[in-house]
Amino acid sequence: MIEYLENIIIRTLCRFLIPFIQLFGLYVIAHGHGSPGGGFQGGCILAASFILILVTFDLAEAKRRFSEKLNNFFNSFGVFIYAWTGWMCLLLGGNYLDYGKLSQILPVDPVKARYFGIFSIEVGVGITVMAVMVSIFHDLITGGKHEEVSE
Amino acid sequence: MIEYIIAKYNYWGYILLMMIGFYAMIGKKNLVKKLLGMNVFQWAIILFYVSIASKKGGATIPIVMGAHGHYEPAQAIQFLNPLPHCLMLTAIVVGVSTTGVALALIIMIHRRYKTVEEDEILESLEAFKK
Amino acid sequence: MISDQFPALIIVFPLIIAFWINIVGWWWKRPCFYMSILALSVSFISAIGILNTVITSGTIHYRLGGWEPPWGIEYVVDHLNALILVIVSFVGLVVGIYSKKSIEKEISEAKIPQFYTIYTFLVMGLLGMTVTGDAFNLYVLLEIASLASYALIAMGEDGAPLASFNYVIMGTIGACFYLLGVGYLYIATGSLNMADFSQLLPNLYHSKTVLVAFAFLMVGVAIKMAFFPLHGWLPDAYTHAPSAVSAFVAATMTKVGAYVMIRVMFTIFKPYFSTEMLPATTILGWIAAAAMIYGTVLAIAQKDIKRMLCYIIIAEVGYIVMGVSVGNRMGFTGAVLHIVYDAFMMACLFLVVGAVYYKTGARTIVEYKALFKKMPLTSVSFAIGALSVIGIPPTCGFFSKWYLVLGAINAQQWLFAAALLVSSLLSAVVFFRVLQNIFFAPSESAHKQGSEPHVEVMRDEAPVSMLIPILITVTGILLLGVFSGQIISTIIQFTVPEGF
Amino acid sequence: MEIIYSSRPALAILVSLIGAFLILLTGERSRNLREFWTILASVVKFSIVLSMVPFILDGKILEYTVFNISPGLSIQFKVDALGIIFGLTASFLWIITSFYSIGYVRSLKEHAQTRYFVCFAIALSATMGVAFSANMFTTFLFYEIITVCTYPLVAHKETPEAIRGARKYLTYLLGTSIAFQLLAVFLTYYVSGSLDFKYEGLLSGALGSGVSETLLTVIFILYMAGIAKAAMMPLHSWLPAAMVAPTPVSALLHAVAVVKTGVFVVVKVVLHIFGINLLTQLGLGTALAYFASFTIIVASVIALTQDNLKLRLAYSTVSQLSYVILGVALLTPSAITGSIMHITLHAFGKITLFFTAGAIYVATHKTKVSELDGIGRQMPFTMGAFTLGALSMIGIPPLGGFISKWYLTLGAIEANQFPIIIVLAASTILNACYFMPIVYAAFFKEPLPDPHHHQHSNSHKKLHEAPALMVVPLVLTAIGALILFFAPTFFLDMTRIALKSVIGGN
Amino acid sequence: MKILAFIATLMTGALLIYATVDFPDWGDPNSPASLHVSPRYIEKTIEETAVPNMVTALLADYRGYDTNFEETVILTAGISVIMLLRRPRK
Repeated sequence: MIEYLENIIIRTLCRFLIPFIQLFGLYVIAHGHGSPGGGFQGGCILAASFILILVTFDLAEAKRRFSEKLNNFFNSFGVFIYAWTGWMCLLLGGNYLDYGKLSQILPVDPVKARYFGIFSIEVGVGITVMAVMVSIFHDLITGGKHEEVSE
Repeated sequence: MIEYIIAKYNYWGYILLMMIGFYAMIGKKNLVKKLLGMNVFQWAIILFYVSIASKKGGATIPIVMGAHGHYEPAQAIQFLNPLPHCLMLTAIVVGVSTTGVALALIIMIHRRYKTVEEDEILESLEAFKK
Repeated sequence: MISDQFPALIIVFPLIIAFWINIVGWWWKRPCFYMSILALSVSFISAIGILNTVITSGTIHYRLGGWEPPWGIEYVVDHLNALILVIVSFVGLVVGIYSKKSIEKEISEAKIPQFYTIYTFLVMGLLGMTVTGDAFNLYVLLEIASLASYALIAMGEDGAPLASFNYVIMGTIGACFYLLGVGYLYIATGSLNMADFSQLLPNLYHSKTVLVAFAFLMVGVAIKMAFFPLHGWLPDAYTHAPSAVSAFVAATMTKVGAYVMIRVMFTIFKPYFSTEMLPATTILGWIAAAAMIYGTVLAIAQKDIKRMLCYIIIAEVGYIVMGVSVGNRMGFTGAVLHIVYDAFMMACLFLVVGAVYYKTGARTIVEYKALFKKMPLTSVSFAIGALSVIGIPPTCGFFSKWYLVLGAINAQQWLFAAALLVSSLLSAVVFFRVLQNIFFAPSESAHKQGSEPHVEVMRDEAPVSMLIPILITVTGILLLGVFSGQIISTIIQFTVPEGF
Repeated sequence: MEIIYSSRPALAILVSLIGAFLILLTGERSRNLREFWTILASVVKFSIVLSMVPFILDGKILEYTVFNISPGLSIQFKVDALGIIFGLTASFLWIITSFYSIGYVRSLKEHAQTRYFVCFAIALSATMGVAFSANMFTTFLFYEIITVCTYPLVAHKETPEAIRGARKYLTYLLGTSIAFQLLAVFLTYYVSGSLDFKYEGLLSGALGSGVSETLLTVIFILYMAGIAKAAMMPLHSWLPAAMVAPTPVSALLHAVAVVKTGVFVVVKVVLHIFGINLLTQLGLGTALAYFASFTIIVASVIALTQDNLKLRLAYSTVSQLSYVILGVALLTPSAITGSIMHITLHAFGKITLFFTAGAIYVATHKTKVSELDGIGRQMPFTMGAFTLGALSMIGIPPLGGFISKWYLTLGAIEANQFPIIIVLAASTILNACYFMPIVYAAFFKEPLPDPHHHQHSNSHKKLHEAPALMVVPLVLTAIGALILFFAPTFFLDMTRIALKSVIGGN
Repeated sequence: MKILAFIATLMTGALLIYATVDFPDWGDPNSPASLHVSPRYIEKTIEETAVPNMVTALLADYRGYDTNFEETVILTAGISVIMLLRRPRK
């Protein structure tokens, strides 16, 4: 169905490159506070690394690296992290997403608690965006017929 | 008059983009072209929002610089307006999602009718009716 | 304490359940249905709680993240959207119960978890649109609801993807126009909060930007609520959708659109701006009158019952807009009342059509012949819903039309009243064609008199899980009408904008 | 006159609804039980209505509010003399009709009998609702309910022409009521801010408060056009079309309940919505009177030409209904007395005639007038009752019909409308012309060889009546028509009370 | 059809241009958009959320609710694509 690049140079290069891309993605997520970036951007970069696997190797390889189940778990789990952060504020007696209340369980003052709340939801955003991008890409290029492609 | 036009030039830009996208959406028969028009349309709006945010006079990106712990208090005049950027991050994600779903639909349509030309699809539907 | 959190709960509880529906469903499909029912019932209960709180202690303000508006996002729940919340969550719950069987039949078993996840998202999106007090937040939730409905509609039978794609295009135009309108309001005022808008805008009512913003907001909402000249996407989309989906979407989506329109006209902008400074309401009224006639006339022309009902929806939207546009207390009351009642009628009719499709696969009027002998309860429910749409007392449809016509007459708009009555007559034609087919179709049992009354026709009713929702809506139709007085005096009279 | 708050009107309406529910529950399982419910409901209903009579005779009024929809708009019952007359007639005749229809459906083995009885019961409670309603809103509500729930009865046979007839029925009644009557109700509410029936007339003060005459005239015309159940001439043709229904339906609904609801609402509109003074100011009464008399004459002439017995009766109904309208349109005390009396008296006469038509059909499957030669020897009781009913229709003493015509004529003289007197005389002659030949043929003509029954020629000699369940009721109603002539005082008193409330004085 | 589309486009464009007439100049620091709510975000972010990147603070805290549903939108899209396209595994 899809023409895969059988070029050894590209494959080795990508095999070499992908970890750095993922590291950079994590950096962008983690440093979304002080520098340009954030969950969405970092998530996209991570997704790009997995998509790179797909275009240089084939779907089977991509799935071996990042399985369908895990993907499906992640794309819900990221948003769950986000919503759960909000829920904890709710349960700690504040309004939804009122991170200041997190200071009751975190060893910091409310303002810093907001900092950490923001961090946790950025992580959630990153996970979701990565997983959804990858799964949409997989489905679109294969038209959903995964198993036929992977064999 | 002329400086009046100069003063708003990138608003004219987004209007142009928007008209292109709008025409593609309602005028074209090819579903993929419609979809591209939709994207142009959305990006035009995003350009509009982002250009609201800009401030002349040395305003920079809305990130307070400084070593950890102590930052000098920020003045509104120094930084761009962050709100439209935030809104547009949301709008971008929405655009991406809509495009994804629309592409999936196009794939389904192509599976069923073997074409993405609207009028051909309608013909085949007519033929199917008879 | 928990009651303070109802506004958040109504949205966030379905949200947090929906993820788990998706995750759990990957391994184990059975509980998905029950989880989504749990989520929907919780939000229904909290909607009731909200309505109760609003009635007892006035408008609710809920600050998300604890930031005071206009800097943060806040929920503003007054009588109007409390009422809409109850209706939407109620219909969502009822249709959810109904959907179990029909979905098992209509979409492949492997996709049920995704279906319920997205269905929950759809209900949640509509609820969020209703509850929020922030113009941009409304856009985001609008997009959630729209995306979910695109996907769900595309799950329908042959021809659904194309219809859904056209819906995507039209819906995106509508949403983008709305977004553009919000942007214009932002560039003019620098705020995004609806209450803040209504504070800041009056000084700017003559700015061209604001006028165009109003135009774009109205057009965007009109596309979303399938208002007459912009209704093109609706019949195809709702006809091809799975029955449960079209039942929910038909009952609530246009209504929420109408709600947003009311917000734009009377909350973001002051009533005197919409009614006096601009000829907006007059123009709307005329288009609405056209919509009523157009919708019912095209409904007469249809053979497929679902499609026929879709055109009826277009006419009903016309009723609502007409009631809003006459710009007096009676008309507005009628409009809000009709939003509520029409949700019940449409839910009832579409559920019945779905049940018949589930049992017999019948879609066209001809196939409904002698249905009564086969599915008596379902047929009677259809009859009651139809009578209500026509506006025969004592069904609830009559009472809302009563107020609508009185509003039109008080506004000296004789033609609107005439149009409404004419379209009622036409819908009588529409429905009695079907009813006559259902009840008195000359089936063989009718001719050989002397034979014991229909012993040879075996009853074959829809399953209970589909029958109960239908009967619930029917009782709603029969009872709500006579309680119109209480509904108005306790809720609706507080929703009428000042100056009416 | 003082007002008593009592739930009896509501009960009178509720009882047959409950009856309908029980009938539905029983269904085909045990027919006797089902029919028992019908009888029980009718008897209880009649006794409830009867129990309200004493209050009315003391000049009191019973009132009961179900609920308020909104200020000036409520579902409310108010029993006064006018209503009680109608209520009594309908509920009493329902008892007889239920016996009759049991005989009818059983001997014809009709299908869907449960549906039949259920709709019948609902129709009756809706009729009570109209009779006792205290405002135009309630009236309209029950008016529509009658239309909808009699539709299955008209379409009962489910044959193509039955469905066609039912569609015509529905188109006329529903169409006019939604298009004209509802609009008229809206306008009334718009003009006067309320819909309650007032004895001096709800709109009587309207001219004073600067409402234009044209608007009032328009409202009046809309009402008259909207109440198609009264079968005034341009909008009458649903009634002959509805004759496809089983005969008991035609008997009770299209001689008593439905059509009388129509004229009753007309009377209400004329007396309690507009009021006599306003109508005399507008001069609409006379116009209506001439309209009605046109209907009377033309309908009678058409009736002459009909060969189908039920159709002939239907057209006679059309013309007789216009008597009532004519009476109130004359706006003079005696005329109104006459018309109110006519509601009852015509009911008794006409139901007898329809019963006989049904009995003849059941016994011999004959529907045409030309087939009835010599049938009197075969069914003496039936045809005797027919004769009484016919005489009552024509208005010959000693039969009830005479009284109402008498008062109508008096009223015409009071209003010194001599053309109307001529109309009454002419219509009397026409009635005689289309009823007497049947009686004559039935008793004195030699029967022609009967194509339907292939028995040897003396079959018609021996007695061949319909089942007793059918003959007894029709004899009863005929006797009722007779009694009403000798003992009209009760109804006259009632009418006087009603009149006093409307006109004042006595 | 194309003509209609063209006319509609032109009308929209005319409307947009008409609206632009009353816009503040591009990049005007005194436009209402820059004066009404945004100064607080710029000046108070540090002491309210301790996050130097205002966009992040705004996105995740002041308007965190929007972002929450932004994620829901993209999740909806993902699940929709799975539901529409992916063949169930045997």
